[in-house]
Amino acid sequence: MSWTAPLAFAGCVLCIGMGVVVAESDVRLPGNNQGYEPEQPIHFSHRVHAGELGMDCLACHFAAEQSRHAGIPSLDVCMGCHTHVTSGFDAVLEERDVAKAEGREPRRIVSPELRKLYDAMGLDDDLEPIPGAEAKPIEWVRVHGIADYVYFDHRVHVARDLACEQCHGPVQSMERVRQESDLSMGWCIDCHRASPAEPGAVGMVGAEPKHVSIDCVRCHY
Amino acid sequence: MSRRIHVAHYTSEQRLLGAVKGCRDAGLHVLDVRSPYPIHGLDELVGIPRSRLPIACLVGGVTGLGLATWFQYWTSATDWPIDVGGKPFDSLPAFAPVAFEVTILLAGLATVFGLLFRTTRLRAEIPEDELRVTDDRFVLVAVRPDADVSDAALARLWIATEAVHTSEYVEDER
Amino acid sequence: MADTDRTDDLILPVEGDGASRRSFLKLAGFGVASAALAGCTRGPTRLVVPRPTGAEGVVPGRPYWIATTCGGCEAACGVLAKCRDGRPIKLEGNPQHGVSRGGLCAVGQASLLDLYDGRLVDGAQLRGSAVEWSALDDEMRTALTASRGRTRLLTRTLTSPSTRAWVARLEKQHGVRHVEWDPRSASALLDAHKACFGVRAVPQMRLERARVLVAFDADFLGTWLSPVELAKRYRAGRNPDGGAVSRHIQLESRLSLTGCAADERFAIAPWEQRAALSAICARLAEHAGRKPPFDLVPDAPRPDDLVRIADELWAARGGGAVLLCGSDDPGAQGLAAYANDLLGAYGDDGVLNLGARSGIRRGDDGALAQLVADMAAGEVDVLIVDGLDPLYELPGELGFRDAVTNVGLVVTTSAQPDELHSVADAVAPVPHALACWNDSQQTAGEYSLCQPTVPALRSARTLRASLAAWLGDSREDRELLRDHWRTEIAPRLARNVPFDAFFDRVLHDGFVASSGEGVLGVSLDAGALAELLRTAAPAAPAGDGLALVLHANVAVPEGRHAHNPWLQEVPDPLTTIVWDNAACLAPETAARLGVKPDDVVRVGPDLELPVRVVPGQDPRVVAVALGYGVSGTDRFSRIGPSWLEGRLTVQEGGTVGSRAAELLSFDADGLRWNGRAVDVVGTGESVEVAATQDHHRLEVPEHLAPKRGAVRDAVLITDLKTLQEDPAHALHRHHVPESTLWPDDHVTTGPRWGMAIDLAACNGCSGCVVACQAENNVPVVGKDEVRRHREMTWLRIDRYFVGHGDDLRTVHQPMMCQHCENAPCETVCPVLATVHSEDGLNQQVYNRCVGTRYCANNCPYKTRRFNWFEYERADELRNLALNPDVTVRSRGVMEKCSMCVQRIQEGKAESSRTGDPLADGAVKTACQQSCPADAIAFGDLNDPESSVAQLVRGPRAYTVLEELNVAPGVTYLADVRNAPKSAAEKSHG
Amino acid sequence: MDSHAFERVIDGDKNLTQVTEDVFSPLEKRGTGRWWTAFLVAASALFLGLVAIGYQVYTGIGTWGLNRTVGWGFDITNFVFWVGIGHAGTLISAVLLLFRQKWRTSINRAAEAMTIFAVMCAGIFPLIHMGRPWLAHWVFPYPNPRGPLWVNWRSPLLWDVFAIGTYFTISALFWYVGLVPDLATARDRARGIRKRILSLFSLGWNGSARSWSRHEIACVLLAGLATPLVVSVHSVVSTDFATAVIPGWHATLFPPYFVIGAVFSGFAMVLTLMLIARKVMHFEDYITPRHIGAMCKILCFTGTIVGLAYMTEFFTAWYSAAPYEQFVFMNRAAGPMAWAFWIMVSCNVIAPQLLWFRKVRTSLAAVFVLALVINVGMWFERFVIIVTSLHRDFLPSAWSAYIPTSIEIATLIGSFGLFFTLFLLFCRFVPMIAAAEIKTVIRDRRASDDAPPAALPVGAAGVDERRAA
Repeated sequence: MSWTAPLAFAGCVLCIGMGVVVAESDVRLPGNNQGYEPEQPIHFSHRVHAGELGMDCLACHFAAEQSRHAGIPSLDVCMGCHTHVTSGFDAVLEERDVAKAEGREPRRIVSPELRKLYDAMGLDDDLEPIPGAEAKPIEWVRVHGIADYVYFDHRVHVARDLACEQCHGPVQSMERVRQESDLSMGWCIDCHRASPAEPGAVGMVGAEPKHVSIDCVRCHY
Repeated sequence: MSRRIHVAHYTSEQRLLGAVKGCRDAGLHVLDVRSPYPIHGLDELVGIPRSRLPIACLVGGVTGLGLATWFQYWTSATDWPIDVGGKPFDSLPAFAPVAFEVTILLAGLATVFGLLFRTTRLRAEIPEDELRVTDDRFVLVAVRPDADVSDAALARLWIATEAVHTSEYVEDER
Repeated sequence: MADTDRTDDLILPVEGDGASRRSFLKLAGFGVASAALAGCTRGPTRLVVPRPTGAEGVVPGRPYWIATTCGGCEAACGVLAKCRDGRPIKLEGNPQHGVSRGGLCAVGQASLLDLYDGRLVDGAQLRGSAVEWSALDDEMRTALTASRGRTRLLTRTLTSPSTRAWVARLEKQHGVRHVEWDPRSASALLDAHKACFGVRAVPQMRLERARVLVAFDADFLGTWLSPVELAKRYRAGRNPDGGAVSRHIQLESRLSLTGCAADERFAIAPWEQRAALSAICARLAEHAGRKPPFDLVPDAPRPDDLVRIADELWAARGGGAVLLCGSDDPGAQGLAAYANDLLGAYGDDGVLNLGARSGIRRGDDGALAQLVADMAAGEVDVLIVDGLDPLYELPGELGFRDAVTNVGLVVTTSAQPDELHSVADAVAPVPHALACWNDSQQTAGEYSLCQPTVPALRSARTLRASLAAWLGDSREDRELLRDHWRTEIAPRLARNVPFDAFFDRVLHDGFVASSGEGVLGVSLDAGALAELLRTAAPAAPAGDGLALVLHANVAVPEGRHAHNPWLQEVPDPLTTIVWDNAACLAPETAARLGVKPDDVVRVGPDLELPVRVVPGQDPRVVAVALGYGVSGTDRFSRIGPSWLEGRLTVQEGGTVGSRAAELLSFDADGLRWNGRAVDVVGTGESVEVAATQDHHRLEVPEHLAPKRGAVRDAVLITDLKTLQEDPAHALHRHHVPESTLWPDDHVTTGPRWGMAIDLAACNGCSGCVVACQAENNVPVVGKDEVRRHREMTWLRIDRYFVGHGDDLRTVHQPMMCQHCENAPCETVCPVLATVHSEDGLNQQVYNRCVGTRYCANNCPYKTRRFNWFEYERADELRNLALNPDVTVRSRGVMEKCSMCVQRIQEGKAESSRTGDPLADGAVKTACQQSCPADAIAFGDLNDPESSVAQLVRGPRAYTVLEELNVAPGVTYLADVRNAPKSAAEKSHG
Repeated sequence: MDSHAFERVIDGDKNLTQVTEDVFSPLEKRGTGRWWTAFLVAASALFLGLVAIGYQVYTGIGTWGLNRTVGWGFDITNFVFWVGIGHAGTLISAVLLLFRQKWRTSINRAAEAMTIFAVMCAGIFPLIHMGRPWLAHWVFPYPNPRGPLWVNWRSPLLWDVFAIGTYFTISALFWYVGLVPDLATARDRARGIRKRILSLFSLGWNGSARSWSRHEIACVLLAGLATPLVVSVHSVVSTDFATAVIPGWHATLFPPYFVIGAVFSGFAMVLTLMLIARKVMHFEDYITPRHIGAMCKILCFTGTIVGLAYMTEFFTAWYSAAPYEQFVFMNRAAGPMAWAFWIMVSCNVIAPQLLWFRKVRTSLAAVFVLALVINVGMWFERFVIIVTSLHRDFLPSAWSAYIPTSIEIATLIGSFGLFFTLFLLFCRFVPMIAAAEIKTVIRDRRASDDAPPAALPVGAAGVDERRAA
């Protein structure tokens, strides 16, 4: 009985099978950062801001409407609220109770995380500028990174009323932002193919525009 | 049930062919013939059935042709049609070369795999006295059905056919 | 590419030092730096660094435009600086600007890169060491006070009115004498106007009015005065599709871009100019019934043609005729002025307007000579030099080098360490035009403002601020400027508007113009003219000698542009060489001297140059470009890739090209560029000059020419008369009906982007080449790579000679990816890295490309460019000029013109954001935008109303290599020649 | 070329034992000094090539003399050259098998090996000519996370991938299948580790009639497949040029022209190798002057057809009245690279005409020189087609020249190094002559030569032993 050939066949089938499995399954290929959830220099909670407080994404990431980048807000955007809100509400209530008990005015409570913000802004505990201190930028860790030859344009997607969650996942429930989608080309293409062309859209293959363009130069130039 | 296998060695193709005929005349059943090179006309004498390799080859070829043509059409015209140089998505004439090559490839692979499947043993034990088969010896393997042929007749046969070496053993039949 | 940082975010020059650059990072705000963190399993962590405090109007990733003024040359064209994330990344012509009207030349485009030049002087220097500005100011104040009356300020023509005001104060307060001088001097022109009309000014040239334009050695489309403005105006007077077309006759000794564009062109030697002009003047005077107030110069070349030219001029007199003269000979300029006066060119409707005279040339050669004489005589204690490097720009025979040693304190404002730095006691570096406040006055009524587009990258101060500081006014530069505008300019231009509103409006627009300057009535002073003609005329060289013609190249017109790698790598549109200047000889001259192209010849005593052969040049001259041989340009020695057989762009310690300024001559009447008699002898050596073109003619070599097809019909030239009378057959071209074997299953419903390039308008100025380079991050590859024919420019200007003798026609053809519908490149790419987009673009996907180069081989136009190496991007500061919207290509990938697809996508994205449909002209390609001649139209071919679709339907439209049926998306409009009128018509004139 | 021309396939009155001994004993001895010298030279050339390739891949394609106009030079010239070399092997093993040309048996094993090595040499070039060879796998249509993004089936380069891949696979399988019986011979002569290795590769071959029958059918089938394959491979290679728009490339003549050119160059290379091998390996009896003569006739024939193809190209250009086409051929013959054209014509068309003379055909030295000349000529043919067509195409502004760099020359040398290294290893470790096939062609004459045995060797003891066991 001969078993060379079955072995060889099995080898081939295995190779092809592995290829298909890698392509189709959740096996992460190099460069795929799906699930990336890095520590940030300030523990900024999207769950609190976008979830509990129900803030609109565009309130801070306003550039997404006008630019290809959504943009990380500058610190003065944070200061818009955090000039007034210097700590969690629980801590404020507690201080009020303690102050009441001690019969004094409640003190300003500054949470350690916001302290980092004020430090970066060069502000003291009373949120007054520290003389000589310059505002320093915060070095956030980029979560959603795409290759430098891919030009993704937030503005177009926002203009078409795409929900941020569709790509970024349930950010309102994330304590720390996590890369929800794999951001692979296939993932982009799948969505483009599934999305109907804009009314009056131009340049679709075939007589009738079928779906959003999947031209190479849509993203690569 | 067991049977007795007789092995006889010869030094030339003619003697071997003579021996095959002699065995058959003597009532021995020729199981196999081993030779350093292919000997034409043995197939009928030894009773080797017609090979089905050509069928494997054909099946491989047809599969290759179909697979390659379909796959090229599917990837270029169905899965992701892209305008390449103004050519139609289903540029069938342009798909011909690859379809042809894949046809040949699969036909060839099917043939070779078929051959290997039918003929090879990875851990073959070649009996010490048959080592010269691949050099200049011709070996005849025959089986004596029951006791129709006497030992003496057999010995005469080997002498008559100019065998240079003989041996016999008992094989357990499954 | 995958592992490089995203360039749009890479704002930080990582290895840069100096506090200013670091603070720039902070100001610039949004940026990403890459850092490999230990123990991280997901590759390098990328940081996002938003600016701590947001800047108004700056949205990360969104471009914004700042109207300002180009600092590339004195022409001071209006530009819009495209900025991203706090820095300018591209300059474009300001379409509203009164002078440049949207055009921008190569030098202007490339001046952006100078902003990011890391070699410039940072901060004040005194006697070789860096000092605080206050220390320099103290020194200067003391010196100015001490040297009362013995201080000279040597500048180029100062176009900034506010600076002039401070110069005036300086003159008044300290008795400083201000000397203006221009390396590209128009002194002869100015002096002639001064003598003849009493106005020392360059008139405004309204070339759009000209019906007959005769130019003597005036390269007004290339390098003379204000080429962008003049090209715009010239083009406005030449519209072969229905409008009027001027007759342009050029008489010149070397072949210039303007000569290439002319309808008729004659090569005359520099010493023949007076005779030729004199013959024209005589004929004009004969028509006018006057007697010329001077003795005619005999022996005019081609007398019959000159008479005909004069007749043509006369027929268009009274507004339609003009004679431009770019000569350095005051006598010739005087004759030109006389001719123009006879023709009524200075009249109300005339082409020339001395009322709105140009403010961009005031230089006085005589004053410079006087200055040097004063210095030599020890009468100068303090010399302040601005914008000039006399040691480089002046010939040794003038004696500046010796004279300057007699000066107690030499101050230079040049930020580029030039030769003057070696003798300067103090350096007060000026900032780049894009990083400072400034203003400029182009003509009497036109002002432009210049504002910073980027925080200061180095410590520098404008001349105005320096002068003010030395005069004790330490206000901020912006205040100085505003103050001048408040007191001097606003009252004249905006009497009824509050100043702040006025100033803000000018800042927004970039310029302001008064509602029309009157025409200055002039009358010719015949006596002065006769006097001018008594000046020494250029003489013919004795014996076999050649007359030297020194000229400026289009790309590197002056030494101060030599430090710009973009400009150095622009192929000269006449010789196609890069990174070098050459001795240009007419073919017969080269044959006579027994030299071939690339042979090294000695011109004059010790200038060694490689030979280029230029048909159409006068055989009695040798033409050499100035602007090369600048010390310090060996910084580019390693600009190309370094490998086993690689050669340096320039040897260490050497220079790019050779300095020809030594051969300038200075006589009693000023600087002479032309006419010096030189011996040209072969040295027996030869070098490999880096040129982008090997074969220069449309005709194939004679011994290889097939019977039919000796001339390649890439460029079609038609005759204006034929075009007007029988437009259908203007091109003599057999139209091949489009036919295809394939079913057309790629129906698209949207736009099909296409381009139309008017060869009648294109003059080869190469502004588009640099615009494309700047827009598309095209790398500079160095001399060796170009020598190996590996230039990377996506857009090249093909220059062809066709015909011989008087029929020689030099044509320029911008050639880039033709975006063929049936693109041969696409079919052959194995990995689908180049395919067609739904809107008709030939897409090149760098990240998919594996680099087989099959596409480039199969491109009939050879417009594809391959990244043979990882081209140099080591200069982090210069990388700030990269366009963040275009991928920086890595080695091993193909690239080519994308029709500025990033702009198309930006246009679409904006249209999608605002909901307004994309209008025709909303998206402009970089080349189209910069073209001073408006030769390039871009738009949707499927929209019958679009400008490009209308051009494509016109009678001059053709596609190159139409017979290949590749259906290019780029259409060319045939060159048109307004041929001389027939003999019959001539007699009428 | 019929077998009647051969009274005997081999010389020297060999019997089966002698054939085995002649073919296999060199494999069992240590390498000769000559072999080691040749091997060291070849390996050094290979090393040089590897260094050159390493440097080029590390630094960039710019280390080759290519430019914006001439995008292919030595790389694809070498590729086509080596693919062409391979064709003779397949032709000898497959086509001559189908035509039952018995003389092929002496040379088919080596010719097939040459095919495989030549295709390996050829395969290197499309890989390293890529700007980013580390992404070469993108030419395969495998499922990927990019959409998936497939490949361009319209590109002749992709056809090349499949053609060369198939050609290599089928050639290697054909060669290996044919090799099995001889490997078995080697196995049966060997001991120890060598025997175990050979056992593995000989797949338990025992020479049974059943195996022989299937083996022969498989060989015929593979030959039947390889014959159209070999024609298709160079046709596909020619489409790299023929489907392009470049004048000088754009010609329907190319497929047959390339195939015949390939056969021509391949036979020249077979001759070169065989003339060396018969001397070095002492195979004078197996590779006889009759073999050489037969191959010379093929060379003469194919060389003349190649000359006809050259003329046809010129005729087509002239008759087409297409100025670009006409110019390219004028330029080829009289332009700046005319020297390459005339080298090509003299080596490929004029030189082989000498083979009409029996005297030349029978002079081994002359044949060897001619074979070398033809090898050079055929390399230049590809160079001329590729470079002279590219360097001056449509727009005169883009015309340029091509000067190879030292790196390219080193890479070419390296490819020869690889070829000869592999071939020399093959000579040492694999039976270079198809012994089993030779035995079929000598059997008629040697049938009764063996003396009959004097007495019957008794094997009864054997029976007993086996039974006992």
